[in-house]
Amino acid sequence: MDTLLSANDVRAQPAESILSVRDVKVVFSGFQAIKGVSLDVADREIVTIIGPNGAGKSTLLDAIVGKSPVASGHVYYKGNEITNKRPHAIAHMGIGRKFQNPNVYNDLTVFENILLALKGSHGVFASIKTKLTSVKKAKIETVLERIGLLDKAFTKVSSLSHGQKQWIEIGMVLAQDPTVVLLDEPTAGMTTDETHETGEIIKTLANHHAVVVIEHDMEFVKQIAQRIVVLHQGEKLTEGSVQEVQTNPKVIEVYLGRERIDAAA
Amino acid sequence: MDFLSSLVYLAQSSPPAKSIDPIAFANQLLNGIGIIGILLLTGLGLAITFGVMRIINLAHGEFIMLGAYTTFVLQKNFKMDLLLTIPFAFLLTAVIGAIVEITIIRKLYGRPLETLLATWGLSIVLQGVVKLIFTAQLKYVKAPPYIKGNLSLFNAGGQSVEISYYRLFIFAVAIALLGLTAFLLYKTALGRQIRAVTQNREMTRCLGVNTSLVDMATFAYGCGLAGIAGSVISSLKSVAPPMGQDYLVDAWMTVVTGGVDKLIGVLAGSVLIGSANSAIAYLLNDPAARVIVLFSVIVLIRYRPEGLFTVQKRA
Amino acid sequence: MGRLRQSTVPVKLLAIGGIAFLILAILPFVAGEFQANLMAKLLLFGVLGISLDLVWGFTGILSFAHGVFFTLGGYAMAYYLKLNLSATANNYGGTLPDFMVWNGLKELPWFIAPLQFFPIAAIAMVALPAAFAYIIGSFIFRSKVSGVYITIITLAIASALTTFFVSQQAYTGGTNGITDVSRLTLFGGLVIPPIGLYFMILIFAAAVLAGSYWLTQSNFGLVLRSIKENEQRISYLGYDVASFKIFIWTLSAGIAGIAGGLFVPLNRFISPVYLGVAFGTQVVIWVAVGGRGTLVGPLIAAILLGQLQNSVDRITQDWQLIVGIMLLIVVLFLPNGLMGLLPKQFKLAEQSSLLPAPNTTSGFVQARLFDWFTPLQRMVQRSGRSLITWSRTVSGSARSSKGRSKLK
Amino acid sequence: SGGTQTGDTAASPGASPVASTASGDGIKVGVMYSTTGSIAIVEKSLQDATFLAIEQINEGKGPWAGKQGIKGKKIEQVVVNPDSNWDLYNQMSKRLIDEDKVVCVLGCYTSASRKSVLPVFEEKDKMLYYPVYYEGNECSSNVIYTGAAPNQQITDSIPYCAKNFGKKGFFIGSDYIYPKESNRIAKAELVKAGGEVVGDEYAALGTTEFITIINKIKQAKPDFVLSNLVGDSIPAFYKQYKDAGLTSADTPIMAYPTTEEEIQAMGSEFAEGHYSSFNYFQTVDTPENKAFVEQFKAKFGPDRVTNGVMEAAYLQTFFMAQAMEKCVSEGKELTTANLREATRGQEFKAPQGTVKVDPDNYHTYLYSRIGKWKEDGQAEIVFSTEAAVKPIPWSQALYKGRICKHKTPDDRSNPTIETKKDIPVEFLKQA
Amino acid sequence: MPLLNLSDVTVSYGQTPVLFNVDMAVEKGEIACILGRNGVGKTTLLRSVIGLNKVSSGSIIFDADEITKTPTYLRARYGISFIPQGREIIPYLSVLDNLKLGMTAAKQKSKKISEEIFEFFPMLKQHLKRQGGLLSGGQQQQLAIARGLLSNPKIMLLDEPTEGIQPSIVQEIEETLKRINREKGITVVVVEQKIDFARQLAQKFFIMEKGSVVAKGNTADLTDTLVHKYLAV
Ligand SMILES: Nc1ncnc2c1ncn2[C@@H]1O[C@H](COP(=O)(O)OP(=O)(O)OP(=O)(O)O)[C@@H](O)[C@H]1O
Ligand SMILES: Nc1ncnc2c1ncn2[C@@H]1O[C@H](COP(=O)(O)OP(=O)(O)OP(=O)(O)O)[C@@H](O)[C@H]1O
Ligand SMILES: [Mg+2]
Ligand SMILES: [Mg+2]
Repeated sequence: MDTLLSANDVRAQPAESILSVRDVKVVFSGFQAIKGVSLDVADREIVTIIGPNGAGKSTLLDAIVGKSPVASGHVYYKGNEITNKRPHAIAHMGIGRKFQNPNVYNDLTVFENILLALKGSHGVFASIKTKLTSVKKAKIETVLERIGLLDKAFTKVSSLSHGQKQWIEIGMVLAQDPTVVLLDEPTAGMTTDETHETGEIIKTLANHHAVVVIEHDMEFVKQIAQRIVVLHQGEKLTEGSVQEVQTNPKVIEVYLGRERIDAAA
Repeated sequence: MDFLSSLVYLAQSSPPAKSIDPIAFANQLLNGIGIIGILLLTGLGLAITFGVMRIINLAHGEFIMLGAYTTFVLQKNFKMDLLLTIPFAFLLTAVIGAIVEITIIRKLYGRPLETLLATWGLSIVLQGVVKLIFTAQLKYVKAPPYIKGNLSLFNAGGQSVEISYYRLFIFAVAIALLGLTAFLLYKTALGRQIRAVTQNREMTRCLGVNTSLVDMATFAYGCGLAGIAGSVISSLKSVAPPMGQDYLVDAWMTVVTGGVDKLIGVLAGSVLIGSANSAIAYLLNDPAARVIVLFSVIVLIRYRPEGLFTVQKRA
Repeated sequence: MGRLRQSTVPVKLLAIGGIAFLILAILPFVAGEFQANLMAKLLLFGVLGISLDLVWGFTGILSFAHGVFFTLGGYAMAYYLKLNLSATANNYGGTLPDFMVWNGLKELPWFIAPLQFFPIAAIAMVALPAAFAYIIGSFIFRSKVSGVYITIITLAIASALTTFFVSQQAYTGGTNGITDVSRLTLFGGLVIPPIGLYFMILIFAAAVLAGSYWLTQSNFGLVLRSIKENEQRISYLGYDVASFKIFIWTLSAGIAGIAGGLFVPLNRFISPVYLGVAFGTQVVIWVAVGGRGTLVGPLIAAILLGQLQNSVDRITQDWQLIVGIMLLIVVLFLPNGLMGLLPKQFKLAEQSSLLPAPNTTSGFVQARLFDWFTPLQRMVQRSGRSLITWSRTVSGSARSSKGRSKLK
Repeated sequence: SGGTQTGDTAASPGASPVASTASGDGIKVGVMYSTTGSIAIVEKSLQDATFLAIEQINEGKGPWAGKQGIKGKKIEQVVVNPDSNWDLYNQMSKRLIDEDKVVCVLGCYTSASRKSVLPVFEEKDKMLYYPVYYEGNECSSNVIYTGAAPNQQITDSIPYCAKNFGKKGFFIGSDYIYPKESNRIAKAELVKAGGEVVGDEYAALGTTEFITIINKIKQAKPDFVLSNLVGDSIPAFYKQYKDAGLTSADTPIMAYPTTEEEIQAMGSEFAEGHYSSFNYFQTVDTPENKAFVEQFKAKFGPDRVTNGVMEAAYLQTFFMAQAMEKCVSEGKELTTANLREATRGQEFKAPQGTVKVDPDNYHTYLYSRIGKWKEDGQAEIVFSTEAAVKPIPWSQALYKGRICKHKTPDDRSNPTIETKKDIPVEFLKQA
Repeated sequence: MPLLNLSDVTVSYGQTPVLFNVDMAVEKGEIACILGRNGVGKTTLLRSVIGLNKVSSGSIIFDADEITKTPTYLRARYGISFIPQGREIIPYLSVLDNLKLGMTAAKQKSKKISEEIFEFFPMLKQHLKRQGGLLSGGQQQQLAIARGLLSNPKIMLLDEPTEGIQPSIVQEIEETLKRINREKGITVVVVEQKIDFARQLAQKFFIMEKGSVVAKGNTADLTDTLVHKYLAV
């Protein structure tokens, strides 16, 4: 079966950088949302991005997937420049993303949402010819199972709750099976236990994928984190392990807040 | 394949005016103001119903027509002066607009395409009803006798650069209404509520705004503006049941070209389309001007997808 | 979607379609000349509606310019028929079409001349509108223009082309259009009788309907529907939205063009009236009344509205008013169009199945309306079994083997 | 007020039993004018005039006084409304012929609508009575043209302009076949009269914005303006013309499609002093016209006016009725061939004077007149031919010597004849 | 008498009921939280209280008035303030306009926005002129709460207010909510997923499952067993 499902594989060593962001700036009509950020993500690595609201975390992902234009700087994927390429081209190369707010197809069923995301050739003629093979169906089933929505497979998404839509977002990334997985606040709206569960899924994912996660839930961050990048006002504030970041006074000041640290310590 | 080459024929079919007479050209520029005034006036109502409320209102032209008929009826039966009929035209079309909002539009918020069909049906019905009452014949509306003649700016060699007072009057009415509407929308609490309602009806309701009332008032106001337009232009144009159709496409182009997000867009749109139209029509001819302006609008939308004036969006 | 598709062109659907086809096939023999002629025309209008449904109902691009594609195809054919006539029976001397003579043309313009040959005209009938659509499509769909702005562009196109065709009287016949055309002949001299034309049109309509149905049941149709809802999102899944839009837009224009081409020998004239916004709106109405995204809906609506108009006209001259009121009623009380009436009955039948009732009538779901024992559903019924199978596969992860069955 | 209508009085019992294609006891006739949409402003009046004529025929009033229908048979009018849509003209004419089995059809206004139904009438071999002045260039054996041909409207008016106003003409029109062709003919006539065209402008059909064209007129300083604007463009143009400071004293407008109706719609002060060229004006001084105007107002209201097109719609109904009467009294069936044969050569004492269907080309001998608009919205007739002029469907200024003559009544072959000679003006010799 | 009292409330989407006979009473001046897994009906419950979802049976009493059938905007004017899941900022209105709009339902009309708000949310002051829709998710959340406060409500209903908020602000929101509860006596009902947050904030809890309230009590009694039973995966 597919890589996404082979959880019991031995984790390989992180390979060299697969996604690399070089001094990227993003400007929205005069407002500098990102002021020159660099970031490297190795294969099979989990990079967690944290930072205050409005720091530019989502915008950084936007810049990578071609949603927001990069004003200067470069983005490389497997050594190829992908700066300002069109979103579908970038997605097709193997970069998948979960959006912060559920951005799913309300008029389609859960099944169809996943089917759309399923890895494969996505050209016009290919999609006319594509067959829904049993292999594909099995894969969709697997994904639905994993996000707990198998019994809602043929429900229109519009009649699902907010949290359930979040899960579909995750399901779509799983189905897409990209090389690099970008997750924008995957646990938003989840209960504590679900959050933990999601953490496990992400860890599994990292066995074969490079994963970038944006999160505010520090418990969760601790659970998954290998390397943490802290953004602040469009710039990289610091970078390091959970321990390093959590004790960084600057991070405490702008992001974590004092009491929280006391509680965590 | 033969389209482009034919465009060339089109341009050639009428040779440019032999020499560009400066007086005539200056006149033409002034005439531009006359066209702009009418575009602005007829587009303004749409800038409310579509620009602000996002209702694809295909019955806009019929509200213009209703305004014109109001003036006609009042003039015929009560010998009323055209200027005096304007408030009545506004009231009547606004009331009809309110009724339409309550009975039709209200049921269709969030379903823009159904609104389109409904307003199209409405336009047929309004035309049909007016035809039943007033017959299909053209109607005669008298201009106010005191707004007559031309304002002559200067004379040169027996010719003068001039513009008709009535056109100036239309322009002034249009600008005044634009200013009033802008004030209403951007400087008053009601305006804020109007803008909020159309962007997020549910949430605005949760904030204590009586959205149904605001919706009805806004739509009625937009229709009322169309009514004023109909009343004012009735004495310069023809009054008949299908008359509104002529203004519909132009009004759309005006509103869209300028950008629907800001009211200033409708001014920009009418200035741009009006002056382009007047200049090209002078240099070539009317149909060529129409074709060229329409294609320019397409190109403009292509490169400025949301018109000249837009608000920033975060997708 | 191999298995799915095979089983979703189900016996029932084929049966219903077959019966309808049969009824239409015997119609000209029982209903008289006028009805046959009218039905042929309405079938073509219906096809035009289907072609708009592909771009509007499925892809969400509302176009008022579909009459333009129809008319371009029509002109291609009309030039052929006109030039054919000129050579043999031109009333006004010479081989030049009459309107060119009046407008002072001395010879056939080079861009019209090739159309006197049938193969070229037949190709142009599809290629001209398709190429025009392709150019327009590439121009607008590869930009950020979307939603109502595209609609406005189509309005502008319809409006500009009408003015253009009217002003180019020497080449297009102006407002009169091209009249006085010869009958359609095939294989050098075999004149197609009206009944032959009727069957050509019927078969064409059936083919377009079946083809569109097949197309929209594929993954392609699913992509179209997601473009309609949110075109940005799907590009982050690796789909090039623009090329999908351009493809369906061009395809739809081509279909419209053929319909226009067949319309000319039937109606014996083509004129800019079919270019205009009014006719374009008419097409939109057929789709809306029939039900967007239903394909067969627009066809039925075109026929019903045409017949309605034809019969209401016998009662009152103000039939437009009646049609307008009916339209308002449909919009207010039948939000899903005429086809929206159908599923309810099917829903009843479906209550026995395990699945929640669908509330859309398009694509996959529509397929299921007709055949609710699709493999999809079987798959769900099987899911219990597969759950066990699958949990073995992933037994490495203890947590996930528990499954996320929180909602069960 | 639609559908099939019959007069009130029952068919007189003494009527001879006549075979006709009509079912029931009446003779079915199609009336095809748009009463909704953009052309309705004109066509509704044509329909009214037709209704008046049919009523008079059925009830034996007006010109039909002393008779009862068609030898006792009623004319049963089948009214359709094609909604100003050329596609529907085509469709509804098919319906009238195939389903309603009408004997013939009275209808159409624009050239485009006539062109769209022409193939239907020719293919199904039925007769259309068409009441509108038009550009000519057509000579179908399935149409009886009762409006002016170019030589009955343009040929006299242009020399009149050149003589009375000056040599420089500025031509405008709506952008479609009739105005363009008509202006082209007028241009040739003007050149023949030694004048010149200083401007030639067309406005899209239905336009009501003339600011640019008027500015061009001001710049070109013509002696007169020839207007072939139609429909709702007309009032808009005249109003804006005056509003821009152009006067009828300095630059009069000579127009073809501007009639009493449009002038009523724009307000007579805007037309005062301008001219129109037509076969008929409401002020034509004949007893027939007096009766016509009276009867029309009695039926449709004192506010209503009559005009040339309405008069043509009115008179052609009588041509048709006379022809039917002739067939019936000769014991012939009302087939197209018989009707055609009976119609050609018919004479009728119309409001404008005595007119006749030319047996050669199925156009009509009509008077040629020029009217100057007065402040009451009526015309002072400043020029009129002594008798009706023989129609020539081809402009002689453009196609010298080209005439039309149907070799046999049912002629389906090409009826045009190139004589290459100057065709003299012929008048109707009244018996 | 409780400030907000739902008795026997049933709510459906179309034919499908999602809330079944819910009973719930919130006393004046307390902070209550509603817990439950995804899709159990928490959002639906809040939406029914403000009137966005129709109640098919049962009644809602607020401040001694029956409001079951009252239109939404009047409920807002009576003093119910709703801060929805997904924030629902009016996107093209400036932050300032969004705030001013929040004052529509306030009893005493004032033109100026009280400085107090900026004390609670200093970030807003810098962004007053920007369009609301351009703010980042967390910023919008703060704006939404501020806007809700400006109507001087008697009760605030918050649907997952901490979703997507940075830890320090979560902390602040918690404090702010406590403060407004304490200082202004505003009753607070919060839908929450994060149990720690709920425990620290609220005095009372309701746990929902499958459209019904299955457990309630003081947060002190929110035992791990309960949590495990109703909230664990
Ligand atoms: N399309 C846009 N136009 C204008 N400004 C934007 C746009 N997108 C983002 N911004 C601005 O850029 C800044 C960074 O936003 P971004 O969404 O990246 O923050 P974030 O770090 O993801 O915050 P959060 O944790 O709250 O989601 C914010 O100030 C936001 O207002
Ligand atoms: N618009 C809708 N139409 C039909 N059913 C709906 C709709 N919205 C929600 N539902 C259903 O109602 C139930 C309750 O939804 P609700 O949004 O209240 O859940 P919730 O408890 O707030 O979940 P979450 O924690 O995910 O936000 C869910 O099963 C959902 O599928
Ligand atoms: Mg973010
Ligand atoms: Mg919720």
